[in-house]
Amino acid sequence: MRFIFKTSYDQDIRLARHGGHVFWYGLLAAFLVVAPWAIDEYWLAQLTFVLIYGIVGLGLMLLAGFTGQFSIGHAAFLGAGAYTQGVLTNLGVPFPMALLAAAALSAAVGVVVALPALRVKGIYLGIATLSFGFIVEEVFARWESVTGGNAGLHVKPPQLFGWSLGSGNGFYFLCLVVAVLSTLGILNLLRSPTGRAFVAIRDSEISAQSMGIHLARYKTMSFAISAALAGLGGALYAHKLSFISPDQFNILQSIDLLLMVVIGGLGSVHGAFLGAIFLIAMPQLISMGKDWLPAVVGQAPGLQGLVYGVVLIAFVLFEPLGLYGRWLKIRTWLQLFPFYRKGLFKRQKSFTKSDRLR
Amino acid sequence: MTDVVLQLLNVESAYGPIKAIRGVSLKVRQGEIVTVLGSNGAGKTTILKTISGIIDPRKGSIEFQGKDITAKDPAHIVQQGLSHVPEGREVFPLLSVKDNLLMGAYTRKDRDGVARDMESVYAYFPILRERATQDAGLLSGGQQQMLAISRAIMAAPHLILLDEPSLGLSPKLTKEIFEIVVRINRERGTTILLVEQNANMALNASDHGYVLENGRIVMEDTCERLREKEDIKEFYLGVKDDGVRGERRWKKKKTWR
Amino acid sequence: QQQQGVGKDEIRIGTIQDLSGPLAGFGKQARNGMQLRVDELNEQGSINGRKLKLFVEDSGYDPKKAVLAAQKLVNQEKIFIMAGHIGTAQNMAAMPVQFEKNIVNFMPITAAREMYEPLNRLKYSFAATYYDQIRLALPKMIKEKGAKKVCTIYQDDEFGLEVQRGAEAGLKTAGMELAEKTSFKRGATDFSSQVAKMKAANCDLVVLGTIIRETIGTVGEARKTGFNPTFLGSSASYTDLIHKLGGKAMDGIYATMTVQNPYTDEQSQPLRFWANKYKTKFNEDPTVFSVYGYVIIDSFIKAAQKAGPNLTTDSFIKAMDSMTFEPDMFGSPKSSYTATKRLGNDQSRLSQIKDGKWVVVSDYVTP
Amino acid sequence: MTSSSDVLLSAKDLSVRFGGVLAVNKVSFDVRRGEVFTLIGPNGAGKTTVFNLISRIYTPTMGEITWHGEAAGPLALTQQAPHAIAALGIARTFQNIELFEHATVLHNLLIGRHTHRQTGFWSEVFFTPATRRAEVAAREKAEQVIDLLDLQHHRDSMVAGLPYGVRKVVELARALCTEPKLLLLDEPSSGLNVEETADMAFWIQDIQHELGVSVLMVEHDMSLVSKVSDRVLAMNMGEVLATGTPREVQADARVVEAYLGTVDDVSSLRRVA
Amino acid sequence: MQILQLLLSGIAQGCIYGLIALGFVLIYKATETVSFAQGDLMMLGAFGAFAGMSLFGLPFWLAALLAVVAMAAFGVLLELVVIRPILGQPQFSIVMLTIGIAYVARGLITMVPGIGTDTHTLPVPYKDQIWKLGELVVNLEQLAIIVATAILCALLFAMFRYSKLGIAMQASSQNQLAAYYMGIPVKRLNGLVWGLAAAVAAIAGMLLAPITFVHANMGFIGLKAFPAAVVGGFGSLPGAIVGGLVIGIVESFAGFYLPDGFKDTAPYIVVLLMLMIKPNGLFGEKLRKKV
Ligand SMILES: Nc1ncnc2c1ncn2[C@@H]1O[C@H](COP(=O)(O)OP(=O)(O)OP(=O)(O)O)[C@@H](O)[C@H]1O
Ligand SMILES: Nc1ncnc2c1ncn2[C@@H]1O[C@H](COP(=O)(O)OP(=O)(O)OP(=O)(O)O)[C@@H](O)[C@H]1O
Ligand SMILES: [Mg+2]
Ligand SMILES: [Mg+2]
Repeated sequence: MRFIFKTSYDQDIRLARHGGHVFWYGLLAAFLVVAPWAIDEYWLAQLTFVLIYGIVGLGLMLLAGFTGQFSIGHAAFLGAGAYTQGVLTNLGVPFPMALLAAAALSAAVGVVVALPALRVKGIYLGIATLSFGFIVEEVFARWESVTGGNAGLHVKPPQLFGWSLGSGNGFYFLCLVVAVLSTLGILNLLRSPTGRAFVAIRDSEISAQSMGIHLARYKTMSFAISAALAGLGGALYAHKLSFISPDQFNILQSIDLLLMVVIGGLGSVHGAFLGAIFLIAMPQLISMGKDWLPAVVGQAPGLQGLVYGVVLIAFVLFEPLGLYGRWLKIRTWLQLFPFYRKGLFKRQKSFTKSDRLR
Repeated sequence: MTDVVLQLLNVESAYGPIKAIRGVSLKVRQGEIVTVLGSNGAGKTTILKTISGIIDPRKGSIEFQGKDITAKDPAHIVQQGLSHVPEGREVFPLLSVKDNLLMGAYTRKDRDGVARDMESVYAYFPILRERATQDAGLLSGGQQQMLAISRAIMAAPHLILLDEPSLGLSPKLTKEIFEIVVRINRERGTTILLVEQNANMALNASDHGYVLENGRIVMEDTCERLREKEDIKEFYLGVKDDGVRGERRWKKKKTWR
Repeated sequence: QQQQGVGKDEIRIGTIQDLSGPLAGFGKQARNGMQLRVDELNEQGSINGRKLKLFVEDSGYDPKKAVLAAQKLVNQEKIFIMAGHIGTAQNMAAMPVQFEKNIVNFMPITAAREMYEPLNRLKYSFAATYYDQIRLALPKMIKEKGAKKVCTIYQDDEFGLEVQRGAEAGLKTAGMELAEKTSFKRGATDFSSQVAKMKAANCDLVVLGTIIRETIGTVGEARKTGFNPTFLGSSASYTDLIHKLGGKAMDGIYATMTVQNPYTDEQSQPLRFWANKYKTKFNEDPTVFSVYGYVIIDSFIKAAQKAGPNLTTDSFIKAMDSMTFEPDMFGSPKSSYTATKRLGNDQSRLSQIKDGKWVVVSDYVTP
Repeated sequence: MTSSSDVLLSAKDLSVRFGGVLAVNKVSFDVRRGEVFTLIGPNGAGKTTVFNLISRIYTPTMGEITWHGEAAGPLALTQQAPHAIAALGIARTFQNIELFEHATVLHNLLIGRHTHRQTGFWSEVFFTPATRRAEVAAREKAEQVIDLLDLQHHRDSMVAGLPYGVRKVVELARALCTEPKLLLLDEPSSGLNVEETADMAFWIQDIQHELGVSVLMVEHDMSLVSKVSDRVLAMNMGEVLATGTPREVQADARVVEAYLGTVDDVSSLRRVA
Repeated sequence: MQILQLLLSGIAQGCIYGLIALGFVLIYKATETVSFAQGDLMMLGAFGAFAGMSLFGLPFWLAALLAVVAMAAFGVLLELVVIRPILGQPQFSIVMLTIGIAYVARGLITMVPGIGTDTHTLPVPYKDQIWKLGELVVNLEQLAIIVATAILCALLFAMFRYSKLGIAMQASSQNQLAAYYMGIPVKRLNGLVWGLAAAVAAIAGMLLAPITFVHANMGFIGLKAFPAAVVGGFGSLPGAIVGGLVIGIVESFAGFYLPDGFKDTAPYIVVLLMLMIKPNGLFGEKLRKKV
């Protein structure tokens, strides 16, 4: 067990709380930097996807986990970023500019979505975002002169200072840099008044308001930041796939994104990346496991969906706090070892109250 | 003894790693009003919640009318004839006042009895009759408290657990509530376990009292005798306006530990 | 340098199918068809001493998963070739991964033009595109039926658009224009307003950019409201499910096709034999997708044989670029490939549902 | 008469109707600078509703609320957006406790500092030295309030697990963190025992005298009311019954009839042996 | 005439949405969760009836009855196994569970060899029958939906408004803790609700089968029923029907009079407009917390 004696307020504010943090995150950073040489190409591609989805997850986490606004149409922002990036890159706009434009345009779309979202909560908000997702998807499909419509859009590999980043390693580092910067930005935001305002809105709108928090402004801001991150992720996604089409940004994608943050652990920044790891690794694990099963089961179509569903159910049942929650428990257990008491993590009986009055 | 309605033996409950009550034993006899006093966070609410099955105790056992109800499903416990007026009202906010009362009588089958009791709670609290069709969530704090108490009465239980019934009630109504409690106790023979911050009222209305500190029972006696104790006077009764403490800011240490 | 995916005694073939998404049915059939041919070869012999090994990945019809699947097949399983990958967007997303490692994208199961255009030495495509099917068949139908007003209803995605564009191109050759075009979103179940629109436009020939349920839904709705134009679908609606599900109302509709549906009580003896063999092995009736899968592996085997014992991507391409495949028992036309012609053939036949069964009603339509 | 410069907040002819219920009916009162002004009245009298009108959760059907806290002159509160109220210097607590349950006590207090935010969005994203300084300053302020209200023990506990009484104090602390000119307290002593109520009385006096904050309070505990209030207004059924010093109001026959009853006589409760 | 026919098909389609939305509202009213599995329960119900008729050769009515009963039992079981263990957790967890259930249901059906990946017809006795009223064509399949929807709606409405059970269901959704304090068997009621919802889903599935066919992905039509429920006001049963009709009719007219693409987005545009004008839908009560 570690006890920290705080001697200054600054200590409360710092990102790394103690030497252990510095050590472990340093190790992680070191691994991420040498990864292209340490692991093979296939795993690196997976890692790249994890970073991309982690960025998107970070945005959704901010919105759903910290501000308490659930979006079932987040793929629309992903798409807005991807298309902006695709179109601009193909027009020859330099990569960094295109990336910023992608984030900015998605943020703008986020602000538009926030308009109806300001007045509604809960399931109504869910359906509002879902509807918006459908409409945006339709726009991608219909606005052929720009998006190429259903035929899709080829995206050229990114170029940075005349240096092509299309290939595995270069692109991986690009994603890594964007992911690290976004994470730091979000962490900073969360330890400042803006982040606290988000959390306040999540817990009680009425008292947030009476503390002087402008609900509309902060909700809109939350949507905008969230959308901007999704847009960034989308831009990288566009390059990674090098081909985008409207149906890649449909409701299933949105649900995947939502599942990602829930499984990762709502309300934690770690959760966004843990969820991304889950989302990307799961299908691979399933297809690896297939060969171990008898052919009737292993080769049957639908197995993937079944396993996916079962895992999701298992998570909600046994670890409602998601992967991050599980990790916290393991950590506490290790720290307490050998003094761990049995009932420590026993779940309390708990009871719900109407969400309609909040 | 057969006339013990409720008996707690060495009960221990916790919220996660935090123990809220430690080894609490208490007894409530048929037809009695028993009160539990204790400062903030002493664990009074936790005791009541443990009795009605909302929290499962870590240790110990709870017997109600001779049957073991330790860690049973709350709905099951209520059906045995125990009714709980929770801390913080807990009305059904989107149901009408009348439907709230009907839900109070959910476990009852006798329609006539329910109708009669409905009339009597309307008589206790006429405002509820006035607002019978209004959503309960829109009542004022005190009105919701009246509703919460009435709902428990509607269940016609053997034992009522009352958690701070006077919370947020006007002085006049506070007294009326206690009068009603005493009346129910006398007229219907309902046994009552009462948790209350208004110790003056509680000690006067009850037969037997327990004092709880930090999750442990530190004193137990008849109310008559409790009223005379110095510590009780000092910490719970306070007495009128300037109180015992008067303009003294420092606190005296409690002597029962 | 050692050629990836070709060992001393095995050749590794990869394929990506939809086994859990909206096309799970087709994906499974295509996989079974491929497996059937692979097993046949391995039982009866080998390709220059090498057996075939098929690696199947599931994309769930999701381009992102397709990329990862391709990564896995190419970099992990070290496949020699990618064959019969299903879905347009999925192929588009996966191809760069393959091309980076010099892996051929062999006969993907999608009739999109991007599968052979723009020219790439690693692309081979096999069946007439929906565009070509309709472009060629429509003028013939117009002439035969004396149609005055041609309309179209199409699925609002790349597939449907190809049909619609094919219809426009075909009409151009006949000097006509579409009188009405309506669309619907994938998964739609209600076609009443589209049909009402076409009825209001007095259409007498309707081009169907529909797949199965949509075909039945549209035709059914039309019949109910007393609207009876000539219906012409593409090979996407050429499946036995149309008449099995739609019943009598489906009689009379036309569809283009590239291979024949293998009915188990088929007239042609070899085809009947094949269909029953499939049925015994997989315990279900074969469909055109089973045939696609089978034919793709069959073509690969032929080309790989020709490439000789030193099988490399280059030698395979060299062999393919002078290949000609003769018509087979499934009724596919003769097809040929060169270094610049990467679509085997652009021809299709017309068939019509008569008495609850698809019947071939024309020979290959040539321009 | 009071000169108008003494008045901090004045309500004139306030009325609000919910469907058939006239919850507040032509209520007028002034809160003077530096005083503790208490609303009493039976349950459902409309006291909380008056608070809700001031903090703009409801809009009055009729009447005016004027705020004299601004140097620029009087301000019609009814024209303000709900979130602007805190910035003006009006903070409140809630009868049923509305804390941010999934945050620590310290965090709750820091949210109370929101109206004093000086940092911009981008400086927060990059966590510039200025942001860091602002954060440290916010914490210092919160710690002062923690010290004042003896909350040191609970600083890092989650609100969800705190006992009722402590939450009441945390709510008060959060409101104090906004550095208000006027503090609205809705039943600050409910759920507290005698000893804790005495603490509350001292705190309210400290807030009034040491911090110079005016207090508008709703309270049922008459011992607390008489101890800390400068003036009391009694309401019933949405209307004003009486205004005056605590003693005057408690002596008013109508107030006794509607609100106080015969509290001190507990003999009716005793069991006849 | 044209307009009437469009209106008619809009109404018919609207009733389909309404019927599915009814299931959403039922679950929502009684548990305050939104079930994303409703569409897939519907699919299971349809497959159930299909299995009864095709595999066991039962007559339609018997198969239908069996399917409804089986689905009700399945709903109860589902509640027991996956929902009860987390009863009391935030509602959102249960929403996630229903998404998981939907995946599992779809996956399981798809895995059934020879059946799962195919599309099937449900040979209902009134298949393909039409009534002609002058030039108007009324489809019997659609008529069945309209009638069934009306009956179901009335029954459920009565249950929630007048029966002790129905009120208790609402009570436990509003405040579970208090429901326990009242001795309401929250768990048992919850089981009942899920059973009921599954039964309603089965009925919807069978009524829908002649129109959409029976296949593993038929549940996706539920996505259009969400807008219907929201337009009506999510907690209101009559709202579900009216919302469904609004969506159906708008869709029908948008398909005919507006450019391509509007038919499919019209429901969503309607929802967004609705939420801007009347955030709680047509019949939704305006809720505000009293502090
Ligand atoms: N949900 C919870 N999670 C964690 N700890 C809790 C929780 N509820 C209560 N506690 C702790 O348990 C102890 C006893 O609380 P309880 O509510 O029983 O006190 P009480 O005597 O009823 O106090 P009050 O007079 O304020 O109502 C307190 O120390 C409190 O911090
Ligand atoms: N939003 C609302 N809709 C309908 N009625 C309301 C609403 N808010 C308050 N009321 C009614 O207005 C009256 C006054 O309520 P208020 O909460 O102001 O009472 P109060 O004086 O604070 O009482 P208490 O001491 O019990 O808290 C009550 O009868 C209540 O039912
Ligand atoms: Mg308590
Ligand atoms: Mg009040």
